[in-house]
Amino acid sequence: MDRFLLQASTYASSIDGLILLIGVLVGFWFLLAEGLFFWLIWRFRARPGEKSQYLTGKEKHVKRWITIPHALVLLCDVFIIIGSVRVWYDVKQQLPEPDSTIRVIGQQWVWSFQHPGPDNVLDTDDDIYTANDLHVEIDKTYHYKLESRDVLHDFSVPVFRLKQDAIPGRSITGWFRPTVAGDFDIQCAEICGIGHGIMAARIHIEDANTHAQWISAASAATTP
Amino acid sequence: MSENKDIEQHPGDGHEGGHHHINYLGIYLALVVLFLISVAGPEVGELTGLRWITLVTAFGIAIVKANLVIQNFMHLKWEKRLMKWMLATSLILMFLMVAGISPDVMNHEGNNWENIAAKAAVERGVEAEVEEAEPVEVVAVGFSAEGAYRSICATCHGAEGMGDGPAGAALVPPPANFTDPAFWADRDRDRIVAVLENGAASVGGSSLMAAYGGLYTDDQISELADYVMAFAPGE
Amino acid sequence: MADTVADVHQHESAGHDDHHHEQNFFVKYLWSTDHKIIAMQYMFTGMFMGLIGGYMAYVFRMQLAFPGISVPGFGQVSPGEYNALITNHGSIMIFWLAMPVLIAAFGNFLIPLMIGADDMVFPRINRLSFQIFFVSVLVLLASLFVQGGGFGGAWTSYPPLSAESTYNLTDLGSSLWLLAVALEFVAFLLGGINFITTLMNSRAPGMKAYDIPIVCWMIVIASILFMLSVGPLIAGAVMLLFDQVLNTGFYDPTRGGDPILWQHLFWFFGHPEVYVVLLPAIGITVDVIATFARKKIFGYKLVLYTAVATGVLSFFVWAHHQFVAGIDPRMANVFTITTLLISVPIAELLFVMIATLYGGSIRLTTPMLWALAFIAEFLIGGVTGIFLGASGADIYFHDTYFVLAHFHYTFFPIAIIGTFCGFTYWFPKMFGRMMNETLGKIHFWGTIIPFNFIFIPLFVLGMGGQHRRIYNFQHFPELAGPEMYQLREIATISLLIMLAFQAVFFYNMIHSWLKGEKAGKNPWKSNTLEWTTESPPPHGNWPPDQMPVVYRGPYEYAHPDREEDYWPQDEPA
Amino acid sequence: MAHAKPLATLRSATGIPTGRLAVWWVLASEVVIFGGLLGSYLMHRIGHPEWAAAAAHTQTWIGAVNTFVLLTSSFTAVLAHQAAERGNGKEAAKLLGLTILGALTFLVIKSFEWANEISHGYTITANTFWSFYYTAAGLHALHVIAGGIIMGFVAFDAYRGRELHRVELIGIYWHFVDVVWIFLFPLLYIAK
Repeated sequence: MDRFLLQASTYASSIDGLILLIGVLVGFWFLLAEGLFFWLIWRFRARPGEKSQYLTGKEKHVKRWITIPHALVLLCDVFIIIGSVRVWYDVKQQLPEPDSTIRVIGQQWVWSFQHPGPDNVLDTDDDIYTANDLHVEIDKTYHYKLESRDVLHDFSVPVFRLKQDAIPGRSITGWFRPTVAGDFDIQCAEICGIGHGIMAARIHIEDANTHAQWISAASAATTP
Repeated sequence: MSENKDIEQHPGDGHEGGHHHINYLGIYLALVVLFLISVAGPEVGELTGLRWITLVTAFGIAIVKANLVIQNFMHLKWEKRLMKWMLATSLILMFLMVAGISPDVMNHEGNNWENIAAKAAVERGVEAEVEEAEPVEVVAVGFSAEGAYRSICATCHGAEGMGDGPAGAALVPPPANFTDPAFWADRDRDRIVAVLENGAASVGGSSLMAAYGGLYTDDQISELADYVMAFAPGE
Repeated sequence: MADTVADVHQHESAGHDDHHHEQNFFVKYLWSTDHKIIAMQYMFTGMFMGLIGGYMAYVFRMQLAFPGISVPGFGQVSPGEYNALITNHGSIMIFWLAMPVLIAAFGNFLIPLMIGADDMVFPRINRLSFQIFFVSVLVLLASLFVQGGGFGGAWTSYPPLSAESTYNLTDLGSSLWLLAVALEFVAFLLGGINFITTLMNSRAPGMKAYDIPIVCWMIVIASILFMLSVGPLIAGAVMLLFDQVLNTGFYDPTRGGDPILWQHLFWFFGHPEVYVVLLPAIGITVDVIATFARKKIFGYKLVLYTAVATGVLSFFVWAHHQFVAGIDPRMANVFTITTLLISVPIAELLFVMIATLYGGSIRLTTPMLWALAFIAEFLIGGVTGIFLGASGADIYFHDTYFVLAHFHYTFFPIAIIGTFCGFTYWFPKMFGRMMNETLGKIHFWGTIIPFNFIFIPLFVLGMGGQHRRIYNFQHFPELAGPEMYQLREIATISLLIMLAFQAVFFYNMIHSWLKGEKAGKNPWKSNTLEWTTESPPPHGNWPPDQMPVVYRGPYEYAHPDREEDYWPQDEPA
Repeated sequence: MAHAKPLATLRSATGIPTGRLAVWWVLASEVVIFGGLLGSYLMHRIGHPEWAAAAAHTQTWIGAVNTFVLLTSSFTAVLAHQAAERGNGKEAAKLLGLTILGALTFLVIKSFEWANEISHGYTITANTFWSFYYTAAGLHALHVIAGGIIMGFVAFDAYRGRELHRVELIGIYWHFVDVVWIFLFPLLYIAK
């Protein structure tokens, strides 16, 4: 996965690891089944004068060929379920203590972000509002409060492997902790009308200095 | 073909056991009595102050009544087991569906989420809504025309109103350039307000310019319109 | 219900005429109660809609690969048109191609023939069901041309986007779309009741439950699934329609409604719906494989039980479409478990089909090629589904092209391969003539190879984070790289090739229909009852005094006690 | 072919007559339609205690009268079935006529009730409780209307002694409509 896309959050690698685990398990079954399938087609192609065999699949020793793989598939499922639930629990259910909290608001067809500002507390007078630009500091744990003003949107940051729908009327909390500095895409991943395709934003992951500079510059600009 | 030819002629023979004698009148009277109890239930509940009595008389009796009708009037009692299973399946599915949905719809908060709007609705109460019928606005605090323009309009129309916002480049038709005299040739303030309020499609323009009347109050729209008008090149 | 009684009521007088008098063209082909004619009506309406859906795919794939060009045969694609195209492409392919062809057309054609009956139990309801379906087609097509354009809120039609015209800007389009879907549901409810009762009650003498061909079972199980799952969505659609036209607030959070409710109601139907179309396709495949491998099905009851298990489980997995859609995260764990469990019966169905090949004498005719391709391609669709069913991985994959490629790898085998498989297999029975094998094989390879070249690049794009329903990727720097455009172009060009090869099929169909080699009663030497009557079967299917009687199961191929390698169900021992 | 109906209709491999089997399947699909609607209502109702204030404006006694009307019509429907079983078509038609009368009474009362509520400003858009109220009761009323019309046809035939088995089929459907109301009554009127 990281060959396609950078892993820029703490849980990106665990999601990729899960994908790899599933890939290996189902890849094995897939290759086995397709291999067997094509071999059977070749092996039992019609030959003149040769009649096919009469097998009902009722006898125990024949049935084994279905029941054993059946049990093995179930076993693989259990591994996948365990892996999946663990990752899910880390990403969506159990939130670590935040260093900072931001609010993300989707609307047709703009992302607006409410940064806590210099005092690092949300919903105070010095909050910094931006549209389509989210500034975060590297190696800090963030909570986001996700809201929507009109229709469904989806706050998706591919490099974080993060995705969450924004629902009007609800506030959904999640977390991330950036690990790589740089500018990356934020996408809207839930169709939200004709402007869905332009609802792009950027996330700017900055080191502590740059971030502090940005905060002071931005709050200076917005202070009346 | 002779098979089963009789079924159409002799209704009721399909039942296992053929004709059955039910005291329909008795069942009807029982239904009426149960019905009277269920109507009286709330009164009793009010007198005694026990709300659960109402619930029991209302829904408990409804279940008993429905059962009486289904078993006797619809003859499910004598129907093949297959049919009973089938109806039971559809009922059970409904219960499971409600069980699957209720954590999200019935509750107003849960693991890392809360339904602000629903909580507000509960808080507000129903009477207020009937009288005022005013939709609640989920507007961000601290409105300023400049801030609104920067955060929303500028994405397409550009910070300087030149129609060169980053998201606007792909649009067909392109976003309006407010600094272009040609643009203002056939436009006035009323039209700008109308477009902000109801979207450009409402005045025959592109549907890409969405309506923002739901997002801002009339005064705010008016301020925003003034802000946009300011881009117009001087006379 | 209303129609049930009224319909049977009038049947006595009118049905009589159908059987005796010379009929003009209108009565014979457009107003017929004959299940075979109705099947053909469904089949060709479905194929026509499939062509429209294919045309839509062509338009938006061109826009994706070469953004901003003027698409030949359409013109420039605006964002609104793009959304309308993808929405209606999805709805058409599922509701107006897969369902009418796989369930209604094959169900209507096969069920009475395969169980040895002369017609469906309620022929006039059957006709009514097609008429309602046809109206739904007209309404849907009309919705594309009204003011504001067609509905563009995706086939899932999530409110509030779908509920308020200020959001979706397609006031009439969305209401008409919803109406068309609702009419289509009514049509299939009527049809489904007909299929179920016919199979339950009208089997030929001697035909026990385990003597019914798998494909009939599958269509009926699918109809039951449909009936039991669609109810809540019908209720939900009424609420959505009221939100649209009466301005109620069922899905409006500020007025005490809840947009999540629709998602649940939709997917409570939407997931079983996948199995509603999957099971008939599996049934067709199983029947074709048994015929051309000259083999008894490996474990008839096993197939049946796993199909039922799949059906039952499919009711409890719906929220895996909504993992990140704002449902309570704790519920996601429950649905992860049920979702992964459903892979067990599905895997088993595929194992059974593969095991049936063992010891066979496989003839690679065109229908058999389609059937084998179904298994090979559906396997890819199946295994990629595991990634999406696991909640942890779905956080990343949700709404990316990985999802898109995954469900095309399931729906394409179901709707397209399944249709071609059944159509080429039963073509001799439907029209009394054989299809051209060479052209059939050219069409097969010309469809299957490009198909893989369309969707494998899309898997890669999905892993690269490309998400769905974006008409132009230039605003997303990570998605606008040249290598990504190359992948999109490969997919689009493959699609063009695949669409071009469909011309071969239609030429083959028309040519064989008119000039093909005459097919006898039983060209494939198959066991099931439909092959014991004339091709095409006359009205009433068999002469009234020669209705078939059944002595054995449908898959007695290569029985050791017999000289021939097949043993028709109606041949006395 | 001498049969007016296809042979398929006359067969009965399950032992249940085809018509009745179909009616039961129709009811199974109706159960999930009403189940979806009432389930949605129930979840909202429990989540929104403030709706009690709106529910207080429903008129329990009108609902009660209507419940009684439907119960009685169900009773006449089952008596019609009994008469049809005995082969007495005229009696069955008469009793079905009474049932239709019950359906009409129900609808008349309902329309007065709605007119009254709407005139007080409780329209379908007043609040989501009222939206559910009108949608659920309206869907049910639609079933009452459909049932009444079909019953007219069945009674017409039964009077001439034809197709007597349909008296049972329409009866089963009618009892189902009754059962739905039995649940709607406490849901919309009593629980406040």
